[in-house]
Order: sequence, then C-alpha cells, then structure tokens
Amino acid sequence: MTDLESFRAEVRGFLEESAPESIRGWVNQDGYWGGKNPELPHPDAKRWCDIMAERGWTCPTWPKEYGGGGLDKVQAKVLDQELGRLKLPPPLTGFGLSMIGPTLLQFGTEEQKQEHIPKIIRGEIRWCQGYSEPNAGSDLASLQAQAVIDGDEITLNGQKIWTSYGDKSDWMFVLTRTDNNVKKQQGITFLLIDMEQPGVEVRPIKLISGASPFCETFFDNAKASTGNIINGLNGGWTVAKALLGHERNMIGNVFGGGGPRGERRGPPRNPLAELGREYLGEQDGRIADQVLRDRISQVSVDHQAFLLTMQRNNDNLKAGHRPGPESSIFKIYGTELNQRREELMLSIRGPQSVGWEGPGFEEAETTQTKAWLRSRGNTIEGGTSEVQLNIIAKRVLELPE
Amino acid sequence: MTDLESFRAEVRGFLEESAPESIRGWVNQDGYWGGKNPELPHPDAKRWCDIMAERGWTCPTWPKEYGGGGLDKVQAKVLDQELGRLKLPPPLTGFGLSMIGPTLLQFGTEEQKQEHIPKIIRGEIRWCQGYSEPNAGSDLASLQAQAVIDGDEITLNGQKIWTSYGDKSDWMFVLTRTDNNVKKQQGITFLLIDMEQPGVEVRPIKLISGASPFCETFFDNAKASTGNIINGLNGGWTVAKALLGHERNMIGNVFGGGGPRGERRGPPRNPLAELGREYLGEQDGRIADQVLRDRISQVSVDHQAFLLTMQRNNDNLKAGHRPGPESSIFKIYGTELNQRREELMLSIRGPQSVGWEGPGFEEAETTQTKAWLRSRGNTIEGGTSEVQLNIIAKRVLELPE
Amino acid sequence: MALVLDEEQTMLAQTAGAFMRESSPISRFRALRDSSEERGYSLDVYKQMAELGWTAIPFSEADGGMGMGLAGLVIVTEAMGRGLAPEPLIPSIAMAGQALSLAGSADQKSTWLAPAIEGEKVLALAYAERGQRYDLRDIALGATDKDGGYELSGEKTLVLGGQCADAFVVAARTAGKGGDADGITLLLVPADAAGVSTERQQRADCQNSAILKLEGVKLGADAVIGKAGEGHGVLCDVVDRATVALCGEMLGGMNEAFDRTLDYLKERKQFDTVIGTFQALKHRAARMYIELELARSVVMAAARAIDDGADNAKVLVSIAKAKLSDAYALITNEAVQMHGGIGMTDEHDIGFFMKRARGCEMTFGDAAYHRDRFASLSGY
Amino acid sequence: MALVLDEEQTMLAQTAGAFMRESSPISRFRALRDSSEERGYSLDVYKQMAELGWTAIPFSEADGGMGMGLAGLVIVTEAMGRGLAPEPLIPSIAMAGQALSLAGSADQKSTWLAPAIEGEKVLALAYAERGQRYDLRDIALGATDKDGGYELSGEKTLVLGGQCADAFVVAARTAGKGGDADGITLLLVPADAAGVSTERQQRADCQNSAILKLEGVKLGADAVIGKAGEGHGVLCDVVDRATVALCGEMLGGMNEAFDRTLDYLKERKQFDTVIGTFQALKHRAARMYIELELARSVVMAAARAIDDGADNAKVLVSIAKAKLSDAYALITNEAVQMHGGIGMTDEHDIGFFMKRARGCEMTFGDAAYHRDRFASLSGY
Repeated sequence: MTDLESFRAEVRGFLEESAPESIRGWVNQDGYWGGKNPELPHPDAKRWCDIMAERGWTCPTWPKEYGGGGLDKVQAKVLDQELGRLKLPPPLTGFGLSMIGPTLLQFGTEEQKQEHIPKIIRGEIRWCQGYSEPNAGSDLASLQAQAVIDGDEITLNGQKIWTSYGDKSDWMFVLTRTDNNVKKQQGITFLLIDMEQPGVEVRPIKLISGASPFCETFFDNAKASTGNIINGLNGGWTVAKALLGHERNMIGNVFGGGGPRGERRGPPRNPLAELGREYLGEQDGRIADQVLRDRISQVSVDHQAFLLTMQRNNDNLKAGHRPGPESSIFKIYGTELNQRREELMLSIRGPQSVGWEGPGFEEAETTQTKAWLRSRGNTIEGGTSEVQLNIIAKRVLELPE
Repeated sequence: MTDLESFRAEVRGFLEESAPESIRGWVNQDGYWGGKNPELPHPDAKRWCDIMAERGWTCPTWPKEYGGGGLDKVQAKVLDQELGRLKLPPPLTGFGLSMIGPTLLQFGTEEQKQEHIPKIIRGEIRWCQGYSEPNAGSDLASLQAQAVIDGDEITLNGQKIWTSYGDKSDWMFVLTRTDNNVKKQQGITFLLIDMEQPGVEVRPIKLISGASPFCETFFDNAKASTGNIINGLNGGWTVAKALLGHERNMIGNVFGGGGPRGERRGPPRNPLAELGREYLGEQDGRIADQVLRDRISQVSVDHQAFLLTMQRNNDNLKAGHRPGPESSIFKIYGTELNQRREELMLSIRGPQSVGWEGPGFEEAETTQTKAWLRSRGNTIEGGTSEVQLNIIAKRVLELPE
Repeated sequence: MALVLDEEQTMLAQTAGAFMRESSPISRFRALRDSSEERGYSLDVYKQMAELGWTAIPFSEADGGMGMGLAGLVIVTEAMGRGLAPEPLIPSIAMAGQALSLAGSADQKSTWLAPAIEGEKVLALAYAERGQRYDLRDIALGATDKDGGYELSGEKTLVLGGQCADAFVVAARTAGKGGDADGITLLLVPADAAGVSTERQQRADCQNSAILKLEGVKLGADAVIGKAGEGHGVLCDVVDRATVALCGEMLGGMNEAFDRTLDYLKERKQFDTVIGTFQALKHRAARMYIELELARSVVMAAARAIDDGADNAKVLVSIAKAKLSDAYALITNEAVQMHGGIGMTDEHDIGFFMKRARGCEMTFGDAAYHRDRFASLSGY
Repeated sequence: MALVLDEEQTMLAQTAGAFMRESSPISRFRALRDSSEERGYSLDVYKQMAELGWTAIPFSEADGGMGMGLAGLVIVTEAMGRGLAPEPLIPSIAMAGQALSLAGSADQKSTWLAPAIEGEKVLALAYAERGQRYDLRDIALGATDKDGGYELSGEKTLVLGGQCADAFVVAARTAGKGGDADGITLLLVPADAAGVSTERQQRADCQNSAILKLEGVKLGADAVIGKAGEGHGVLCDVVDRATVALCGEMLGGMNEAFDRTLDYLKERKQFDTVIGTFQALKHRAARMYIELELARSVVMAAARAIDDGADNAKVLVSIAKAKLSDAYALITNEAVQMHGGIGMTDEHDIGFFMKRARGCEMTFGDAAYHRDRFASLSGY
C-alpha cells in the first residue's frame, strides 16, 4: 500500500465513522457559512463543520500550524473524492475561506495569521468584503472611506456599498483612504475591522429584482487597531488587486453555467428548447415559431462555444501554459450570454413574463422574470463590461492609452 | 392672368418650342456633367444644356448678372413643374452647380464670380473637389498639400485622394496648407486650380468592388494664381465647413432611397421580399424560410422608419422649424441600412452570391455582390460613421469632450 | 399626412408635459407601488386628466369627443409615459371606449361612453386569456345563448386597468373555436353584474391589470356591442388603436430614461473624469438617439394613418410597435448599464423604466409578432 | 478531448506558419488573381505542401496518411487562411480524398487516393448544382444505367478546385428525386473521360471553383464509390469534414485580418493621435478578440470530435460553422471600416479578407443553416 493509498483508507475510515449520516446526500447551493451566530441550512451543518475543522479539513491545503489540514494537492484531491463518494457536502464556505484567508496567508504577519486563520478554519467568524463605495465603482481606487490613525487606534468614517452578506458578517476586510496627498492608489490601506460595534451600521439593499444579499455599510467613528492593517500602511492597493483578480475568475465561472464538462457526449439538455416547446408548441418535431427557434439556437450555440472556450483555457493551464489576461473575456461573455438567455426566456413566455407574483402567473414565470432583472446587474458587478473591455484592449491587444 | 400664370405660360411656350423632341422622356441616372470635352450620355445632351443655359435656366435661381435665371423660388418651382410636364431631364448637373457655384456666390469676390459663375452656368467647365488626403481622412483639417505663394503665383505640391471624377474634370477646388505654424484649421486656404497643366496628374482608383469614379490627384509644382483664393489666405476652413455640411445632406438623401413620399398609400413594392420569394420559395403565401423572412422584415421596417424620419425632418423644415445637427443621423442610418440590405441580399442568394462574373452566375447576382462590396464604403466616405457619432454626441447630446 | 405638430397639438404637448411633471413625478409612481391600495392609481389625477379633456381627445364630436384623434392621444400618453402614470387612459379610452365608439349602440354610448369621456366611469377591455400569446383570434371564453341573451363563464387575464373598472367590454366566443376569426362577440358587462369579480395582478412593471372572473354572468341581447359573432374586426381595430396609444407611452418612457441617462453621463465621475467623456459611451448614446428619432417618426405616422383611415394604417401600426418594442428595451437596458450599480437598486428610479419597457413589449404583440404581421400585410 | 495542441501539433503549426509566411504572402495571392493563368494556384507550392506532408495529414496510416486527423488538418488550413493560399488542399484532400478514404475500394484508393496523398494528382468533389442551397439531398443530376455501368449528363457548379483537377467525385442521382436522401451515388470520373469538361468560375473572393460539364459520360460499375444509392451518408460525412477544414481556413483569415487591423490602429493617426487610442474602437476591437477566442475553441473541438468519432460531432461542426461564419464576417467588416477609405481600394489587401469571409460563409451552409441543423440535431 502506497502512502496515498493508506491516506485514502484513513480518510475513508474517518469519514465513514465521523460524518453525520443525516448530512449525506444533502445538497445546498449556498452551503454553510459559519460565523458567530451561524445560519443552519441543515440541522447538522455546524456539527459537520466542527468535525472537519478538528482535522483542519475545512481548509485542507492550509498550513497545519494555523489549524489547516496541511495536505498537498494530491491528498486534497483524494479527500475531495472521498467526500464525493459518500455524497458529503463541503463543510464550510464563505469569504474567509475563499478570499481573506488566502490573502492573509500571502500578506499577513505571523501575528495576524495566528489571530485570524484558525477562526476562519473553524468557521467561527463570518467575513465580508468592503471595497466599493457609492462614488468608487469601476474606479475603485478613488475610494473615500477615511481611516485616521492615532497611536494604535484607527478611526474609520465613510460608507461602503455592495457588501455581500454584510448584515450577516462578523468582520469585514475593508479598503480605506489613509493618505489624500499622494497618487490615489498609494494612499489606500487594507484593514480588518470588527463589525460588532456601535460605529458600524449595515443596511440591506433591495434590488430591482427584489431582496438581495447586498448591503450598505456606514462607518461613524468605527474603531480598529493598527494590528489589523494588512501589508502595512498605504500598502492596501497591492492586496486589493490580488484579491480582485481572484474574484473575477470566480464570477466568470459562475456565469459560465457551471464550467466545462470535457467528456460530455451528445446534445446536452437544453432548457431554452424545452421552454420553447412548452410555450410555442411543436410542428413536425420542431419548435413551431421558427424565428424564436433560431434565437434559441443562437444563444445555445454561443453557450456551447463559451463552455468550450472555458475548457480550452483549463486545458491550456493543465498543459502548463501560463494563464493570460484573456480570462477577462469570461466575465464579459458569460454575463452577457446570461442576459441574452434571460431576455430570450421573456420573449418565449411572452405575456406571461410580465408578472411579479400571482395570481395569473406561475412561480416559474415570476422567478424567471426576477432572474432576468437580476441578470442586468451581472455586467456591472465584479468589474463592468466596459472596464473588462478596457482591460482586454490594454493588456491583451496592447492598444495605446 | 397673374404674373405667375403668365410666367408659366411663357415657360411652357419656350420649352415646347425649344426643347429637343429627342430628349423628352430620357432618363439617365447620371445626367449631363458638361466640361471642356463633355461626355454625351444622350446625343442632344449638350444642345439641351446650351438652350437652357442661354436663359440661365441651368441655374434658375442664380443672379442674372452672372448669367443665372434670376428666378424666385416660386418661379423656379413652376419651371420644374413644366420640365416635369414635358418629361424633360435636368439640363446640367455636377459639382459646379451643386458645390462650388453656391460657394462662390457666398464667399467669392466680384471678380471671381464674374470669372467662374457664367462658365458653370453654361456647363463649360467641369469641377471636382480636392479635399481628402491619404493622411487626412476623418481629420480633414490635418491636410498637408502645401501651397507656397510668391507674388501673384501659387505653387502647389502634395496629393489628394477620393477626387470624384478627377480624371474627367477641368478645374478643382482644393484645400491647401498655407501656414504650418498656427492651429491646423487656421492655416488652410481654399483655392481654385486649373487641372490642365503639367504639374497635375490624375490616376483613377480601383475599389474592391471594381472601377470607381474616384481618383488620386498628384500636384508637382502645380501653378495657380492668387486671384483664385476664395475667402482670403488662410480663410479656407470656413468655406470647407460650409461645403461639407451640404455634402453630408446630399449623401444622406442618396442612401435614404430617394427621399420621403408622404402621400404613398399601401405597402410599397418590396424588392427584398421579391428576392426572397425567388430564391427561397413560398409556403402558404409566405416566404418559406421564416428566419430570413424575419430579417427581411427587420430591414424593411427600419427602412420605412428611416423614410418616415426623413419625411418628418422635411415636414419640420416646411413648418418653419430650424434644421438641427440631428441630420447627422441620416448619414449614419441610411448608409448602415444600405449595408444591412446588401448583406441580407447576399444571404438570400446564398451560394449564388459568391460570383464576380459568369459563367455560373447571373448578371443580377454579380452586380449585387459588387454593390454589396461598394456599400461597405458608404459608412466611410463623406464622413465616417464614427465621426458622425462624435458629432451627434457633441452637438446634439452635448456630451463633454 | 404631415409628420409635424400643428398649433393645437403643440399646445396640448406643452400643457400635458407641464401637468404630468407637476402631478406625476416618479416619486408618485413609487408611492402608488408601495401602497397597498387596491386601485393602483389616483382617481383624483384621473379626474383632472378628464377635466383637461384628455379622455375626450380621440373621439368624434358626435360622440362628445374633441376630434383630435390618435395623433392627439399619443401626445398625452407620451407625457404620461415620462412619468409612468398608471391612470387608465389607455384601457378606458383607447380600448373599451374605442370599442364603444366604433361599434356601440346609441344606448351603450350614452350609458357608458359618455361618462367614460367625462372621466366619471372607468371602462376596461377584457380579451386576453391565459395561454394565449398575441393572436386576437385566440378567444376561447364561451358565451352561451340563454333566455334570448347570453350566459358567460370563464376567466380573462391581463385586463389592463381591470381592477376597479366600472364595466368591461368582454371578447367572448359565441360560435366556432379558439383560433377562428368568426364567432367572437363583444359584450358589455357591468362590474356590478352578478357573478363578476376581479383580482388585481402584481406586475413587474407595477402597472395595473387584473384577472376578470365571470361565473354564470347573465346578459341581455342588448349587451352585444356591434354584431354578434363579428367582434373580431372591431377587436383588431381597437387593439390597433390601443397599440398606437401604448407606443406613445413607450416613446415618453424611453425619452425620459434617455434624458436621465444623459444627465447621469454628464455628472457621474469615474477615473477623475465625467463618464460622458468616454467615447465608447458617447457612441452608444448617439445610437440610442437615432433610435429615439426613428421611434418618434413611426408613432406619429401610425397615429395619423389611423386617423386618416389610410390603407397602410395597419402596416404602420406594426412598424411602430416593432420599432418601439426594440428601442425601449435597448434604451432602458443601456440606461441601467450606464447608471452602474446604483441603477440596479430598487431605491433608484431608472429601473422602473426597464421594467416598463418589457411590460409594454409583451402587450399587444412584441417586435417579432409585429414583424411577422408586417410581412403578412405586405404580402410575403 | 483536450482542447490544446500537443507537441506534434505545435511543431506542425510552427512549420506551417513559417512556410506560408515565406511562400504565400498576400502579394502572391494578388499576383495569382491578376494573372490569366487557368490553374489559379501554384502547382509548385502545392507540391511543396505535399512534401511537407500536409496532403497526408488526415488519412490513416493504412491509407498512406499521417493519422493526424482533422485536428492536424485545421492547423495547416489555418496557416493557409492567413495567406489566402488558393492551393486545393481542401478540395483534393478534405473533400474528394476523404470520400475515397471513407468509402473507396482498394483499387480506387491505390489509383486515386495514393497519388492525391502524394500530391501528384489533384481531385475534386462535385456535388453542388445551380439552384441548390445547402441541403445535400438536393442532388438532381442523373446517372442512368447503361451497359452494366452508368451514363452521366448534366452540370455541377461551384466545384471547388475543379479547374485542372485530375478526377472528380461526382454526386449523382441513380434513384429517387431531388430532395431524397436515398438514391444518391458517388461516382469517380476521371477528368480525361470522354464528355467531361470544366469551365473556371470568376469568384468575388478570387478562390478557385469551376463548372463541371458532363455530356454522356460513360462509366463502368467500378466507378461507384461505396454503394450505389447510398452516397448521401458519405457525402454528409465528407462535407462535415470539409466544413471543419474550411473553418480552420476561416480562423486563419480572421486572425490575419484582425492582426492587420490592430497594427493599423496602432499606427494610423487622425486628429493628432493614433486611432487605437479611441475608446469606441478599443471596445469594438476587444469584442472582436472575444469572437476570435471562441472561434478557435469551436474549431478545435469540432475537429477533435470528428477524429474521436464522438456522438456530438455533427453538433460541434454546426456550432463551428455557425460561429465562424458570423465571426469572419464581423471581423472583416470591422477591419475595412477601421482601415477607412484605403481599405476600400483594390490596391490595399484588407478587402481580400472581407471577400473571402463571404465566400466561406456561403460554402457548406451559412450561419442560419447551421443553427437550423443544430436545432434539428438537438431535437427541437
């Protein structure tokens, strides 16, 4: 038995013994986010997280010294496979795991890592991201939230917007303005702040599509300690950029519709075609309205082309070629494709697409109409399409400024 | 009998007596352009021009003192109606009549008018326009053709491009650079130059669609006299702009497909639909290919909307409202619509659209394919679509620079 | 058919614009949306509109109208579109009122049309049924002969302005089957007749429509508008007129959305510069402007063609609705995109126009439907 | 099916690119166009391609090929597309050669396929007929039974590489009627058979095709490729392969047109600044880039799917041709527009790509045809 085989046996044994029976096969899009007052999408969600965190397996590849699993990539894959075998859900999700944790591991001091990483791994603290401001959207670096330092204490005033799950989070990693007299990128400090204090107020944002996870966050003499500055005073832009790149890839993948499936054979199930058949009827086995049928094919063909391009990108990476800035195309194309798909569904549903709620409309109809409205934000959030096009023009095409 | 009635009687009598019988009912898209060695699209074209020029009726509203007809607008309309009654073609056309003549009347000195206007009216001199240069397209003011003045003599060096009918013209009105040390618009002189001299060489330009009326004109120490400067040294930009506005309206009208027909009733003959029926067949009275049928409707609906907008613009002018810079929309929309129409015709003809000449292709097919290629230039010549969009953004929408 | 406003129309446009700016800012629309009041519009504002004569505009003087035609009506629906005013001018005047005007008996006119023109009664036209798309022959709701009159049972949906209407013009089938042009009858059904009830619908565009439920509603023979079984032609004419009126509303909405976006482009700063300086946005704004200009032309032409009884009136109606549907969607999509994140919030007003654009698109046929109709009317 | 070039393919791409840059600049294409020579391509260059092994790429080793499949072939057609090389690789190798490879007898292979692979013979596939669009069942040209063989009379058009071909694979009808899938037979017709003549066609894209005239051409039963009456399936498979090869060419052409436009944007000045600084042009260029990336993915996927015999191969072929048709047209339209007036002159090379884009679009089905096929294959 190789080392890997014995590792697999160990993992399998542990999971079979320890994982709550109840959580096997449980599928939840959102996952378990942890935090001080965690929401429990499944009664055993926290228990399952605790069991895994005990071994550091909520963050399998993170260093053991901070409570991580200390696994190498091959081992982590084994763990993943074994979880899949027992249909076990990921024990923990959230911005601690995906964003601030890796950032701390890269930029944090020893003290900062000791302080925050273990809590992230154990899902004790739920994190949110404080980047955008009402007047700093595409031009993030023009942010204004002012942090004033006096000895060890920092006082923060200003406003953040588009804070996802701000109302459910315990701590925020936030970009603050700490110098107004230098080039704007050079006066930004990356700060961790405890949201449980009187100076921090969070208000959920309602979108045109209805409720949303987004919030506005207001700082009125909110306090933080200088020990929670990451990468030094006025060193925040470097950290922010590293994080942003990560976020864009995530979004591209989300809107791509679940990523590439290299080995899939035959025509995949096409929900647009099914909708077309339902609302437009059939004639000789074809969707009766040939103009809409052609539009369905346009979107479907483009969708396939997009998935294949994501696959090609992955295959290139796997083959050891460097990733290029061309990944910007995924964000633009994926989000616009999603909008086109949603608009096409409106057209297919016709008069039944005007509803917000019943009576007279089915839930599938009103849900889709709201999804359409929500999709209009896809080309704005996470870097507008216009900014992405600028990036391609500059970095890929090397067109002059 | 009112004055107008007696005028009409006089006109009618004159035309019935003097107009060559042979030319009645003659329709020619291009018309008679005059010049020193005029082309005769009809054997009596020059005779007919001479007869009308005798009375100044080639340019009915121009002042009598320079040989024009001296008619007011109402009289000119009567003349037009009487010409129509006898199916008589316009006696003369060309850039003398439409462009440099009106410009001279507005900007020329008494001496210049005396010298040039009578010859224009009589069709003795064929004029062409020397504006664009290889490196001064959309940015016309950056033109380089250098005119150096020594006493009464001007020496011109440089190159012009896109000179329509340069190879058939006798004189050119040309924009020249006369001062390199001021803002570029302020160092331009508008000059009239005799092309029959060793220093002027004209070469026709072949386009991607085949032969064209366009030429390149090369000046190698070409000579002109200072008496032929219009609006003074370095005063050329004002003249050029006045002329350009005029040209754009002309082009918009051309691509609009013949202008508005307010009183037309019922669906007009639709050549796209006829082509669709021919190449795609019919089913239940409809064009069999419903996707192309929808594309035909898209172009046709947009064409009607465009014609109605031209009509609305005219109706507004008739009602005494001022013309606005929004006429830029006609150039953009008309030319792009024409391109869409040509591309749609390619699609309808399918494989039969790949021909340049026979065998295997009908003349209607190869002619259309060349017309498609030619149409691609429509959004470039006479001010690119990009420049037109800039104009709308600036002058109509008042967006900041 | 001159595509220009005459003096009377110019004055109407000025007063309509001023009245709507004054009495129907978007804040009013928002307040109505957020209120739980069943009516969904202001009866007070509607009565003022009637006092201004708006409810009388399209009708002949013989009917007690102003004889200003659809060319006049689109002027006020345009003004209403700018403010997203939810008052039932189109349902009561351009739809049910037009049906009575075109085919109603003298008695029906005096009982229902006259008070509708006065703004004292509000009418609605109920033709749409669940599962129907845009074809006006798809009427299945049956009216059965009963005691020399009719008995009606079934359900209509998307009855514009149907909540709180005083009476309904109901398109019912007295012969044939769904899909037939023949056999459709228009019937006048008072809201207080036994068996009639409505349920207000919640729409994404927050405009007003209702489900109309008819349970064994008994009507006399005098409830028939025009001739029994021949309602399809009237219905088509009415919906054509309503389509043009709606196109007027759409024109107002897209102009308002565009103006707001233009203002935003001139004021919003990113990267230390006003975003209206970015050429890519300028070009897109210029293209929207072109679409706005074309849209205005086709609305004016369609209204005048119907007023003149022109042969090509139906063709022009389809041109108008096809163009307006696409243009309103384009402009409002772009408006939200150019507003960025703030445009996605419910707090900001620009999203209302995007929602309304789609609501209008899916009413009386979308662009593809009208291009198909254009093609058929053009004989190909 | 990894969408990435392996080592062998990478090397092929490098040598193919280098060879084409060296031996097939656009100036050569122009010179061929302006020459009155009947052949329309360089036999010398074609022989060099064969020496490089290109003519052997897609065939199995059993057939004397290199076994590199379509995935290999699209690499060289892409390189050829950059230089608009008119050599008949697609007609002889991807079309007629594939037909022989898929369905030919041992004898047919040794007589015709082997020398085609050697580059010593050039073959062509004649299937298109005047009045046909893209449906491969629309074969009317009749082959009648005669003396245990066939007699062929009629005309084929748009026979790619048909001028100067040494033999033709002709799709003829031996049963049924135009529109039927059954009854189509592929026949091998040597160019020097009695009654065979060709006439070169003049195309807007200046590529090579011919009319093939058959007047009482007599063939033995051994002329049948595969089984009589069952040629439709082979023809479809062959045209699918040729479509992918053509998509490779299109990919090369659109990349070349784009690169040239990008260079021009970086160099051309207007209003005292390089036009590549204008944001509106930048955004359009970025959108073209996205289309280029998608295009490359779908071409690679379609080639590999056919090579692997994947179930979804036909779907991927239609995806590829639909995408490439639209993308090549878009990019070349934009290329000419961005070049401005100079791009409209015959003297400048960029227009060649715009012409070729349409020539390719109308070959083997345009985007709409392939979207329709995609839908049918997907079962809706």
